[in-house]
Amino acid sequence: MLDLLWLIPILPLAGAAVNGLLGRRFPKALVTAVGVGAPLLSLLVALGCLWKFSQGSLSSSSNRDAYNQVLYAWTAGDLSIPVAFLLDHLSAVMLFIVTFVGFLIHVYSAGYMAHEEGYSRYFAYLNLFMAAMLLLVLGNNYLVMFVGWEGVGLCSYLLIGFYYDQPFPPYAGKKAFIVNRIGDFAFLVGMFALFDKLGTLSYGEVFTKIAAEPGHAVMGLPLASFVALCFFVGAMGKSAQIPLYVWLPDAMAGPTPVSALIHAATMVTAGVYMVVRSNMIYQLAPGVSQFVAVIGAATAIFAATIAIAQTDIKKVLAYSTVSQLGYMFLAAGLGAYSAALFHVMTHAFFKALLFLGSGSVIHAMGGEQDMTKMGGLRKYMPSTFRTYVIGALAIAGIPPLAGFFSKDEILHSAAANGQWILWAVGLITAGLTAFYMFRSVFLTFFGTFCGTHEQEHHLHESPPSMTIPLWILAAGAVVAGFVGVPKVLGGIDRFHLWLEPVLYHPAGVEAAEHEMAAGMEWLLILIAVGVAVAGILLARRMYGGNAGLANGRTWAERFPTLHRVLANKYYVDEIYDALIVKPLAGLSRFFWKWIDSGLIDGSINAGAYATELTGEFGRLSTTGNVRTYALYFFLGVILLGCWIAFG
Amino acid sequence: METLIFLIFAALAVASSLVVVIHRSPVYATMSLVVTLFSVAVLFVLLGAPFLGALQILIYAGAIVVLFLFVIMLLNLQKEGESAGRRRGQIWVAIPGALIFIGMVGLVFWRAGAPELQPLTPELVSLKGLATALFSDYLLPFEIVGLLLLVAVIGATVAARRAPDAAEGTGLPPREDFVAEDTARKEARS
Amino acid sequence: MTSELVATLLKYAVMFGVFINVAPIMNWVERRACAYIQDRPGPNRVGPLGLFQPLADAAKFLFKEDVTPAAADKLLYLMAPVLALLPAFTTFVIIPFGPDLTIDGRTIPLVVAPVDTGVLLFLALSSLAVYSLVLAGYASNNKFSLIGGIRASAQLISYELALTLSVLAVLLPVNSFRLADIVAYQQAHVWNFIPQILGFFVFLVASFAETNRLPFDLPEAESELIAGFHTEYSAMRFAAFFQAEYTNMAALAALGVTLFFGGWSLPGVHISGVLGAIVGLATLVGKICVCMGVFVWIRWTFPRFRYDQLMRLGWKVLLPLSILNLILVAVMTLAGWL
Amino acid sequence: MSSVPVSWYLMLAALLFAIGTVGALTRRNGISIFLSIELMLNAANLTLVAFSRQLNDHTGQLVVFFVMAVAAAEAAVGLALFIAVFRARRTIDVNRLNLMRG
Repeated sequence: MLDLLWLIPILPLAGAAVNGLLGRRFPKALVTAVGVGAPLLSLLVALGCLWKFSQGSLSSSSNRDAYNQVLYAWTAGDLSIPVAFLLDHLSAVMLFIVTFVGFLIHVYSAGYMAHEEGYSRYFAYLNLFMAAMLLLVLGNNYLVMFVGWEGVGLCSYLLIGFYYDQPFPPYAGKKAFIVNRIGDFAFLVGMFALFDKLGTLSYGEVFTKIAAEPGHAVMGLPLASFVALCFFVGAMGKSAQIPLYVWLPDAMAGPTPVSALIHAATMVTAGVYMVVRSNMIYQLAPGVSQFVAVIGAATAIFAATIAIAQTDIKKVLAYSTVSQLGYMFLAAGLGAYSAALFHVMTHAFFKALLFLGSGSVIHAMGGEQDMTKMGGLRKYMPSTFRTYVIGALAIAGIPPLAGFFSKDEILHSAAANGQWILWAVGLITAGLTAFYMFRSVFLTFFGTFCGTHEQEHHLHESPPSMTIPLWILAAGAVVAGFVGVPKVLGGIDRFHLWLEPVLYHPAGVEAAEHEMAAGMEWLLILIAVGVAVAGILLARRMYGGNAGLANGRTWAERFPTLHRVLANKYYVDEIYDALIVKPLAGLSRFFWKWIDSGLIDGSINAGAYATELTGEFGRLSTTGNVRTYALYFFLGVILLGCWIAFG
Repeated sequence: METLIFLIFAALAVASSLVVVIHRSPVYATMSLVVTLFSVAVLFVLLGAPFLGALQILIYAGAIVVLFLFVIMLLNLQKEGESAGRRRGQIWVAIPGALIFIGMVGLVFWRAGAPELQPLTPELVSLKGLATALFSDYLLPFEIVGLLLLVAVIGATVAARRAPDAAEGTGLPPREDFVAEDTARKEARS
Repeated sequence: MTSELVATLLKYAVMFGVFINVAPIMNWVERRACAYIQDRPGPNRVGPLGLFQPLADAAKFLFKEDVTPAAADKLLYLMAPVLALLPAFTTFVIIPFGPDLTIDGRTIPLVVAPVDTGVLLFLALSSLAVYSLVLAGYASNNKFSLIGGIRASAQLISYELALTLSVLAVLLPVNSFRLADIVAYQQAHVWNFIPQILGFFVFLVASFAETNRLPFDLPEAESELIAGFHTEYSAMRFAAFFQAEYTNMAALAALGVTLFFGGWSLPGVHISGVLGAIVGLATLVGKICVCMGVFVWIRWTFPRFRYDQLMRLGWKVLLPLSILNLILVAVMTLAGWL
Repeated sequence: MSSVPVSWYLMLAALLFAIGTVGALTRRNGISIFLSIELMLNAANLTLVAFSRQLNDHTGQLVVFFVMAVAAAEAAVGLALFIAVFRARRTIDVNRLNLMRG
């Protein structure tokens, strides 16, 4: 079974090829069959592989059971990189998330996109994304990962700009692509440094060598720190951390299932996956790790505050995603890699669920995304309402839903490391999360309908192809947390044990974690849950009931400056625009007008004019009359003869 | 005796070749060429190449020039008219060029001197030696020339073929347009 | 040197005598034969059986007015008949007409020009015959004549290939261009038309075309072109064309019998000396006469080809056949069967 | 036996070649140009045969043989082209066949 591993990314790739090349001529049913069938097959193969893998590895806790599949060597000159797949405990988790959530979102898309133009194009992109993401996850070296990394970036760009006939989506796609370039550049630099110093990019060899040879240094930094920093900058781009998060909210211009799959559940977690995968390097670079944690925490609270003031339901979820990604990096920076990945998994379930739920709402509203124009949808779409609330409870961290366990573990690790400031930030963020999530719940599903008459008439529950994935994801959001029940709650933290084989404990880096008293842990848990419940209640107090919207307005008017700053997302886009985009554009214009048009084009045009002038004289010799040419020929012969005879 | 023959036929060759070049009527030019070819064939025989002499008449006079005549008659070509103004200058370049060429060759002989003529050997005259060389050392060129002739046959057939609809078949504009364009061009020039 | 020259002149005189008389005799034979074939008397008033009719015709030609069209190209118009006679009276110089004659210990080959390139020379000279037709057609400045000239040039080029190839096949087993060697070869073996019947057929058809005889007389088709290239000619110039045509016919017939029917030799007859020369010459003339008879017989039997049929026959039938014949003969020669 | 030096033949060839060249350069009728070129080829052939005689080598004669074959091919294709050109333009005056004028 395991030797079928290569099939997992290939199947969606084949689906993408078929739909991309032939889809326009296929009937819709066939496009659906290919587009959904490929991820289904991929999921089945993945489940088979995981089953086989877990059977062999549950008994032991070493990484020796990792399954390596070398397909071929990617050779250019002396450079030879094996294109190989690796199935170990870490990639197994990601493989499960990507194939399972991905498949559900494909099913959901079949319903959501049913009436859209470019149906086959959409599925081709989505399948291509699956292939790239699986390549990213399964690669056994950084280069293969990078190929997948770029592939998902490309698909993200394509899917954000899916509605290319509207003005904003292509712009958002470009923005995502360009911002990601910055991160990708750093990632590349990190890879170059690794290859330059260690001569390899395979995970295992890199980790062994980097720990064994601490002497390497790049630009004054130890190799591990330099690479860790570069990789984290890469992760900043892909996983939307300060300061490169700006693309993600705009990415919501794509179709909602895409937002769910790419910009919530899978692609944006690639950065987290990479940091966890490189945990050896990060553990060797404690300074960078601390930096990661701080950035993560800052991003978490920063995005959460913005989310409070948004009225677009997808924007709320987008900032929520940024915020939750910040949580993950917080955990990763604190060394709680299993907690980070745990949150990746639970977040995948409930954020996908929330996005799909919002998609269901938008679908019913006929494309309307503004929450202030909704309200009271509870009675029109019960399934969507229930699942959405489950998702909101999960993300808010209400026990015993999935989010509670993962978020608790992160806060716990902060506290356990003695990073009380970070803990406090995380806690506040948790409260804010609960608040803005239930703000959206109350605005959307409770109160009275504020939209137009036609929209009200149009309101309906979504088709089964959309609600069934919702329910499955809701179930996941409920139970996913139970794989990581901490010891204090009577569990054994199975998830942590599962990941143990891929977590390194380099010599000389002592475990910072202190054992905590059980009572202290209980206290912390109660505080976290209390804050979450307080957030929910505050939301209910402000937005609940029939007059929720008006109430909200009053609150906003009470703190006008704060509201304006938050609603405008701290003016970050404007600041970037003024600090980076405008000067760059000015510089480009200078290069365009003076250097390119003037200097370069001018010199080339001068050459062209010179050629033309020469030609104007030269054409006098080509009379088109064959006798003239014969004469030239003959004179040449005579000259040649003279040269031979007398020269 | 031989000198006499040489002188007669050399003079004939030069005179007839002059007619070829000077005479305005293509038929006269062609017939003069036949005379030239015949004279050169005689010179070939004098030089110990009777086979080539016969071939010269058989191929050149008997086939190639007949083909020329055939085309001249098919196209019903008449005498060349007065040449159009500015192209006449070419002759004042061509004739000095030709004189320089002859002078050059003459100078070479003047400087190098004429070598003694080798006695004619039977081997040189014998057809057998020629044939043996042709079909052994020069077999490949011989084959290539055969191929060349085949290609020429096909090419000539294709080129001279009248397409069912000539104007459309060749992608050329209809003949009337060509003629009109030509007259317009001529008018523009004058 | 002098005696050689005398011998050559003498030999030429003999052959000239034979070939100059072909035209008038053939003229009578042709008219009588055609009359016989068409079941009518033919010329029978001048002399016994009309035998003196050619003489009367000759007298008529001599005294007729020689008309030159006003628009004709004078020089070429006058040259054309002369050009017609030239190859006609030169080609037969390579035809051997008897065994080698030995007089005073000197061997005299009974052929006017005993050159190495014999057959080739014949072909080269006969290929010049076309010029007279083409020039006559052009110089007359008459559209029928012009078409006749064009037809003649195309037809002669087309059939010369087949003719040459069929002659080449005869040369293969003999290994020589000399017609005397070919005759000797046939004396030693068998007449060539037996092993090379295909080549003979090609040669026959091609020689009809080469001499512009029916069924290939397209250049002078009376009913289409009103005598074609010699429409405008009259009197002696017309007679010159007439003479040239029959002389060419005779020369080709001589070549044909030499190549395929043993030339001057007869199977089983080996006479040398002056008697041998006389017998040889008589045999050759006899064979030529039979051949000419066939020419006449065919002329009045077959209808004329259309021009496209003529071309198709030449390029698509005779040429492949002659190549096939060449290959067959080459294989047979290599296999030692010849 | 032979009293004519080879250099005479070569001079004659040069003369014929020069005449042919002048013809090729000055005539306007395509056929006449062709005739002049044939003249030049013949002059070249004459030199080849003369040198073959002088050097007592068959090679020169063989080259003449090839030149004749090539000339035949050239004449066939060239004349076919003239016929085609004449069909389209009603002339083979090379002065008027100057569509390629720069």
